[in-house]
Amino acid sequence: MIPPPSDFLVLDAAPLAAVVLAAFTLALLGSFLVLQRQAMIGDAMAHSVLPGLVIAFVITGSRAPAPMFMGALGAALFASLAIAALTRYARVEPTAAIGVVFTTLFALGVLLVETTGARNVDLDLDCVLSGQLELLFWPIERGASPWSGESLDRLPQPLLTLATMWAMSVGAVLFGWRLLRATLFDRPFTQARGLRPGLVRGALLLLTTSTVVASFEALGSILVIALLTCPPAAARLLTRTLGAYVALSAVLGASAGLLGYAFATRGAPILIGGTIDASGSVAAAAGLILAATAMVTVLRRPVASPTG
Amino acid sequence: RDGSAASATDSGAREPDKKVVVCTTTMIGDIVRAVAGGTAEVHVLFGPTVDPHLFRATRDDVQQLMAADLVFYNGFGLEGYLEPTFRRVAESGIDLVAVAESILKGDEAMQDAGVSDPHVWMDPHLWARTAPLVAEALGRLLPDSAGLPGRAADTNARILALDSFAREAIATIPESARTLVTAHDAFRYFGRRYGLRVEGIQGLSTASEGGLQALESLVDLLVDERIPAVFFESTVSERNVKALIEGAAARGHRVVLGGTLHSDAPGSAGNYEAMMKHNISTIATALRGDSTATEALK
Amino acid sequence: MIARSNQAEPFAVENLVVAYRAEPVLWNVTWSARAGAMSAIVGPNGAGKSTLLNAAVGLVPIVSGRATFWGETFKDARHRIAYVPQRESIDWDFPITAAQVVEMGITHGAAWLVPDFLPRWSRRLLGKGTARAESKTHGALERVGMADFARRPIGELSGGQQQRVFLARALAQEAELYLLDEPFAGVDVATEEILTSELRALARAGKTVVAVHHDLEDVADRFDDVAVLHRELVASGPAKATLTEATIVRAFRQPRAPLALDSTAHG
Amino acid sequence: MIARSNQAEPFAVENLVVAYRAEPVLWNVTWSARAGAMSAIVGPNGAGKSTLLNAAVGLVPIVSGRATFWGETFKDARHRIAYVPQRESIDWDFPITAAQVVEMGITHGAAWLVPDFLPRWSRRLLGKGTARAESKTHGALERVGMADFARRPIGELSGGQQQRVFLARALAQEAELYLLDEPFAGVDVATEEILTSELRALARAGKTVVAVHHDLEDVADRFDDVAVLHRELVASGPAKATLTEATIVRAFRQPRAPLALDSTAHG
Amino acid sequence: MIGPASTDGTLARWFEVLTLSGGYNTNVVLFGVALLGLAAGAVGSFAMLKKQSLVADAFAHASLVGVAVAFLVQAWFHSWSGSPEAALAGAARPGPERNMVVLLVGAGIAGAAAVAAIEFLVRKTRLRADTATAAVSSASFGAGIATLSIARRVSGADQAGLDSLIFGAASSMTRADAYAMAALALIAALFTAVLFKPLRAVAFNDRFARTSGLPVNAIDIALGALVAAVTLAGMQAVGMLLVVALLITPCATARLWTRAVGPLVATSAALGATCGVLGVSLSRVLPSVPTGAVVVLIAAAAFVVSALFAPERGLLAGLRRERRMRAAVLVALRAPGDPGVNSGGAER
Ligand SMILES: Nc1ncnc2c1ncn2[C@@H]1O[C@H](COP(=O)(O)OP(=O)(O)OP(=O)(O)O)[C@@H](O)[C@H]1O
Ligand SMILES: Nc1ncnc2c1ncn2[C@@H]1O[C@H](COP(=O)(O)OP(=O)(O)OP(=O)(O)O)[C@@H](O)[C@H]1O
Ligand SMILES: [Mg+2]
Ligand SMILES: [Mg+2]
Ligand SMILES: [Mn+2]
Repeated sequence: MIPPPSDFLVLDAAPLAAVVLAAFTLALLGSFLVLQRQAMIGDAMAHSVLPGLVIAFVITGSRAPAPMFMGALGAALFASLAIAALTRYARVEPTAAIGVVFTTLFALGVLLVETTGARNVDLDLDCVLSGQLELLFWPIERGASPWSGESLDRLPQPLLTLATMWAMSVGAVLFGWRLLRATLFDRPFTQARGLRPGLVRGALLLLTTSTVVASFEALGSILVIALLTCPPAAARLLTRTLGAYVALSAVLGASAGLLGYAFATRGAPILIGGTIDASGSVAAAAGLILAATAMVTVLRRPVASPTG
Repeated sequence: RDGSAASATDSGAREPDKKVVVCTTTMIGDIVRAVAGGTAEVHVLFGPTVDPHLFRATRDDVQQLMAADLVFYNGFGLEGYLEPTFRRVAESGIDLVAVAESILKGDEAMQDAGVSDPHVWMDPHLWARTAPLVAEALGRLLPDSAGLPGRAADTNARILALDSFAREAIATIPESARTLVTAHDAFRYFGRRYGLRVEGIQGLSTASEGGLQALESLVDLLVDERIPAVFFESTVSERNVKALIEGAAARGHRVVLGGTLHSDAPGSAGNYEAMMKHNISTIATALRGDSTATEALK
Repeated sequence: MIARSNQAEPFAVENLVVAYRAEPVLWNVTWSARAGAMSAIVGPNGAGKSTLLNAAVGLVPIVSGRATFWGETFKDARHRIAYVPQRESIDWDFPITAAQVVEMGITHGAAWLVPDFLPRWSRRLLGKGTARAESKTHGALERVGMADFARRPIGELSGGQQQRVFLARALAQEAELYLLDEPFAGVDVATEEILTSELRALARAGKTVVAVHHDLEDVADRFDDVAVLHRELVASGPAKATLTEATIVRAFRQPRAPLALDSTAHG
Repeated sequence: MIARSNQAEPFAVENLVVAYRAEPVLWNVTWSARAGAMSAIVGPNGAGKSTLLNAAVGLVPIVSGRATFWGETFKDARHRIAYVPQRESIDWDFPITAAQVVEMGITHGAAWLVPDFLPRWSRRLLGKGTARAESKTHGALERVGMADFARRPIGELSGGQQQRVFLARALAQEAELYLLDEPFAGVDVATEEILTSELRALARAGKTVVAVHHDLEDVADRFDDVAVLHRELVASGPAKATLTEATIVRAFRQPRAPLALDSTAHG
Repeated sequence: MIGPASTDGTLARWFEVLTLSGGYNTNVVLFGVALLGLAAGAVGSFAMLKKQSLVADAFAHASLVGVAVAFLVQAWFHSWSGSPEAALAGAARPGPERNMVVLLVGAGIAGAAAVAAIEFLVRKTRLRADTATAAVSSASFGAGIATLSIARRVSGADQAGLDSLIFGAASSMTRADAYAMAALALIAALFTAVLFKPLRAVAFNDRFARTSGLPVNAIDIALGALVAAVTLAGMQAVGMLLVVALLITPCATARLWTRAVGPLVATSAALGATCGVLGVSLSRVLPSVPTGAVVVLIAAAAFVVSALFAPERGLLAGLRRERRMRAAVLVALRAPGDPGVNSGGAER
């Protein structure tokens, strides 16, 4: 008889793989957002998807994942385009543009909840988007081998999505490296050289948006936003070149994923007698990495600012 | 004891022979415990003070689910975050029962509601149907357990007793005052069963936010029908109820705060029966406008 | 209008009018740069020198008139033009090294897709041009005396060093027309001399250089032609002949009232 | 150390060492500005001129040595000092006019609490100094030739005009010591002359002017003293005597190896 | 009672509401939101000029961890043995009601700590305001979620709804809230008027402000504290969405209309109040619309209209200016002699 699959395999393997993949990808893409002064865009997307969800719900009448995902993606894309347009054409300061867009879209969502049928459905629409790390467990049937085709089929779907996003992001960053560096650094120059900076930035934004929304679905929005911003911020303090910055950011992201998950599932039971929320723990770990980095840099070198 | 915390981490502490049954809400857990009567180990995921709408599972909870032989949950979206999980737990060969959905299957109450309102436990008459359902499911798991039907009948009877308690209590409220104003729409089944008009300030969904017009019409209602009391709910912010009281007071009608009702979780009441009794007597006392009669009822 | 011949001026503006708000800052400017010559644009602060260049490369909208490059629009000719603005509106905190900035001027076509952090041998496999690009970058940095600073982040350079890096990028572009807005601002005298001779060499090789310049004393030494601008074109022609005392006084000393289009503009 | 007398130099650095990273960019610089004189700091790009001023006003940390103003620290003396950095790292899109920028230099004490959006008469009631401040602002703008642009937002000025506004703010401060980092970069010749004579007048009135300057040819004409800097102090003294061919060559032409401190710096 | 009817009727009722005959609660909310809009518009302008528009959002997110910790502390205090272990083990008897004041104090402390952390990062490291805001906001929100999952283990005290408990909704404002908003608006108006010049100087060029002797740290702290106060008071009275929107959208709108800081602050405060009044009154006459969301959407509509039509920075205004310019230039060029140009002295 096959021994029952270990708790690690059932409960931890897939969430751990997912959080490391996602953390790596999000921190990688987030490092470019930070350079563009758009660190808050993840937060904006998390708030902006509500109208997309309500509209998708009203159109399809169901909470099935596929339409919800499309609705969320559409709303998030709209939000990022609107933010880009406001900064560029109305010359609104980027942070303020983010604030205007996400509060507006969220308010629109709340209004739609009230005026369409959604008010009478007992659900938090955002729970559709608040996936949880722990829930990516691997439901291997009792007595079945984990490596049978059937068991492998049961690997959580988001794991595959995240692996795809990881591959696409790494590929895009590798091959778009110079283009990204040039367009993010000096847009007018690249434009004058006949490149299409708008296209490059657009592609980056599209990739980021879809990764973020896919990760919302799998991991929940808290974790996504934290991983999008904290590791790049920490890496920014420790590096001087773009390559080192982006690479360190991704590595710090993955470490935050690992540490946070380990604390939530192994450390917390020892300290307080039970597991705690892994997404929250990973986000807090990312924050602690940043806090530690900031303390170290401030204590080591009290330079006010490099420019000027 | 409440199994959500310590028991899950060391699965070695489990009694080896017993089957494990996991329930989501306390309302279900109470019935399952009563029907199982010690023949199975029963765990409840949401403690009595946990809001099911916002419950977020940790690894311990998933471990409990995956170690279970049978899982009871409410359904109709009450356990919003967990619903996709239930499907995957089922995939791994674990038996799952959606209690509220099963007892309402084909029921006119459901068509009435039109939409999936999960707060079925608010109507003890309906909720009593849970007992035989649980017995049947447990029977599949424990084929040799002869005591199940008997305990199910007892439980059923106890819950139906709540129903008559409620009828008597509500009957003491003057017809004109039979309007229940609460923070959110959890009392529809309750109201339908006992002939109370139910007005919620907020919709079913927690994402919904009451508007000013709705609030003012509620004030109008309170003043016009001279309704004596409104109620807090333990899971929802108290602010909008306070605004109602203030609005009515400004128009010369004194509305009192009837007390705190438990809608989605038993809260400090601790279990389903206590919660319902608390709700019923609180409502009856407050809407009647005197407190002595309910003391007698208790 | 008459189609321009192949031998048209590398840079010409015709009846150019540019305005930011109601009042025009450039009025009816017609001027062209001679191919193979070094032309200076001089004029007091606020004369519209930067505006002229910015309008020509499409960064500021033109109200009327036009700017052409070899008879073509900027868009069609831009691969032959290197432009260094007066104030780079860039993020000085961006993690990019001096060499990487310069390399932006060299990279072409598919080379954009080759990441530069791969080991050297693998980059060789990917693109034969890589080694050439590297040596070009190095050469350009050396010409402005910044070879030692190739791997420094741009934000950790001094003001003059930053300016030199952007000049190196323009040099590396190997363009046929160089539009430089105050290229020597903040650059030390030694480097200024070196750069001038570099530009001179370019001009001798048939390229065209147009530079905004402030130091009236050495304009005649360094440039062939000059255009004196003060909202309108005050004078233009060979440097020595044009920069007379009278012209200078007219452009620099005379207070100039705003151009009075206001009545029509508000109508 | 010995306490300095009341008559101490307005600006002095002693054994100043400054480093951004492991390698120091200023090594053991001891120099002081003579009261009532105009001193120029010259040196090639990257010599550490801006670093010297930034370290003195506390924007860059000092590794060892010290900078004093009339024998006091910068903090204690800052109300007597006007400083114009090489590059203002500000938001050019900020909604503020040239006059308002200049007024920042004048406002003192309680005048900070009088908002300038109130109608004129009410401001008069609030503070008697208001009218004086207004005329001072106007005067400062006039001295740099920017009176016509008083109500223009700072972002809608040309590069040289912006520089002039910041110079006007420094002039308006009526300080006793002026630290100017390349004040004339981008400023046209006419204005440069006017500004020089303004500064000269200040010096005659007993104020002290220290300016980083690039144009070696007119240093001797415009400044009394000069300090030639190239990581170390190369030479200093009266302008005419100090700026010999040899000194210039030593500072500008000789390539200078990085200071070989690595072993100590890392130790 | 006001109910939906024809468009005419709605319009008439809208005016009725605007003349303060929409009912007691409506009037309370009208005043409360208008005053909050005033305060937020004034304070938010300076936050925007300092590129710190989203500090309020970070404050609101960070408040969650404060609520959770305050709750835990409270539960531990009231557990019968007094020991944390006993409370965690589930042995405690039913606890007291959640004390809103304690929770709000926790929220305030955590939010203020977040604002301070952002200031620290911007000051002492090379991180920019937006990055620091995003990082602090998300990490502290994550810590809040993690702490809430500990709170769940504390039996005997009601943790239900803890994460939304301190958030209010505009429609449920009470008289006390309105008074609080009045005080806040007064403080904000005085603060921005009296410290107008220092605030502008610090936002524009803080190095200069520092060297010219202004107490830059104190000014920054005061502004941060005021933003925090507006956010805290606002989020518990009208909800997080509305207060964040009121701190940002009117300011961004006002920026499109103005070229100086004074008018910017004044316009922004006036817009905040106006959008509040319009939104609240509109939500009173339209059936089943959430009040806070309507105010936000009105503010957003004002922004969109301004982005298109504002004479200063609006898109259409820019286009029109260019077109007029073009026409004027053509006229001037066609005219004989040297028309339009009174420069005198240019020869061609
Ligand atoms: N963005 C703008 N909006 C409005 N007016 C502007 C703007 N930029 C420049 N101006 C005005 O246009 C005129 C010409 O400016 P421009 O920058 O072309 O001058 P310039 O000749 O380059 O001067 P400098 O020598 O100072 O660089 C100036 O009067 C300036 O005030
Ligand atoms: N933030 C920084 N980090 C590291 N190195 C720096 C930084 N800023 C300047 N440096 C280096 O310090 C040296 C001195 O710089 P500084 O800006 O003082 O030169 P400078 O004399 O003002 O030159 P310029 O004439 O170009 O303005 C230069 O070699 C420069 O590369
Ligand atoms: Mg210019
Ligand atoms: Mg310098
Ligand atoms: Mn509910």
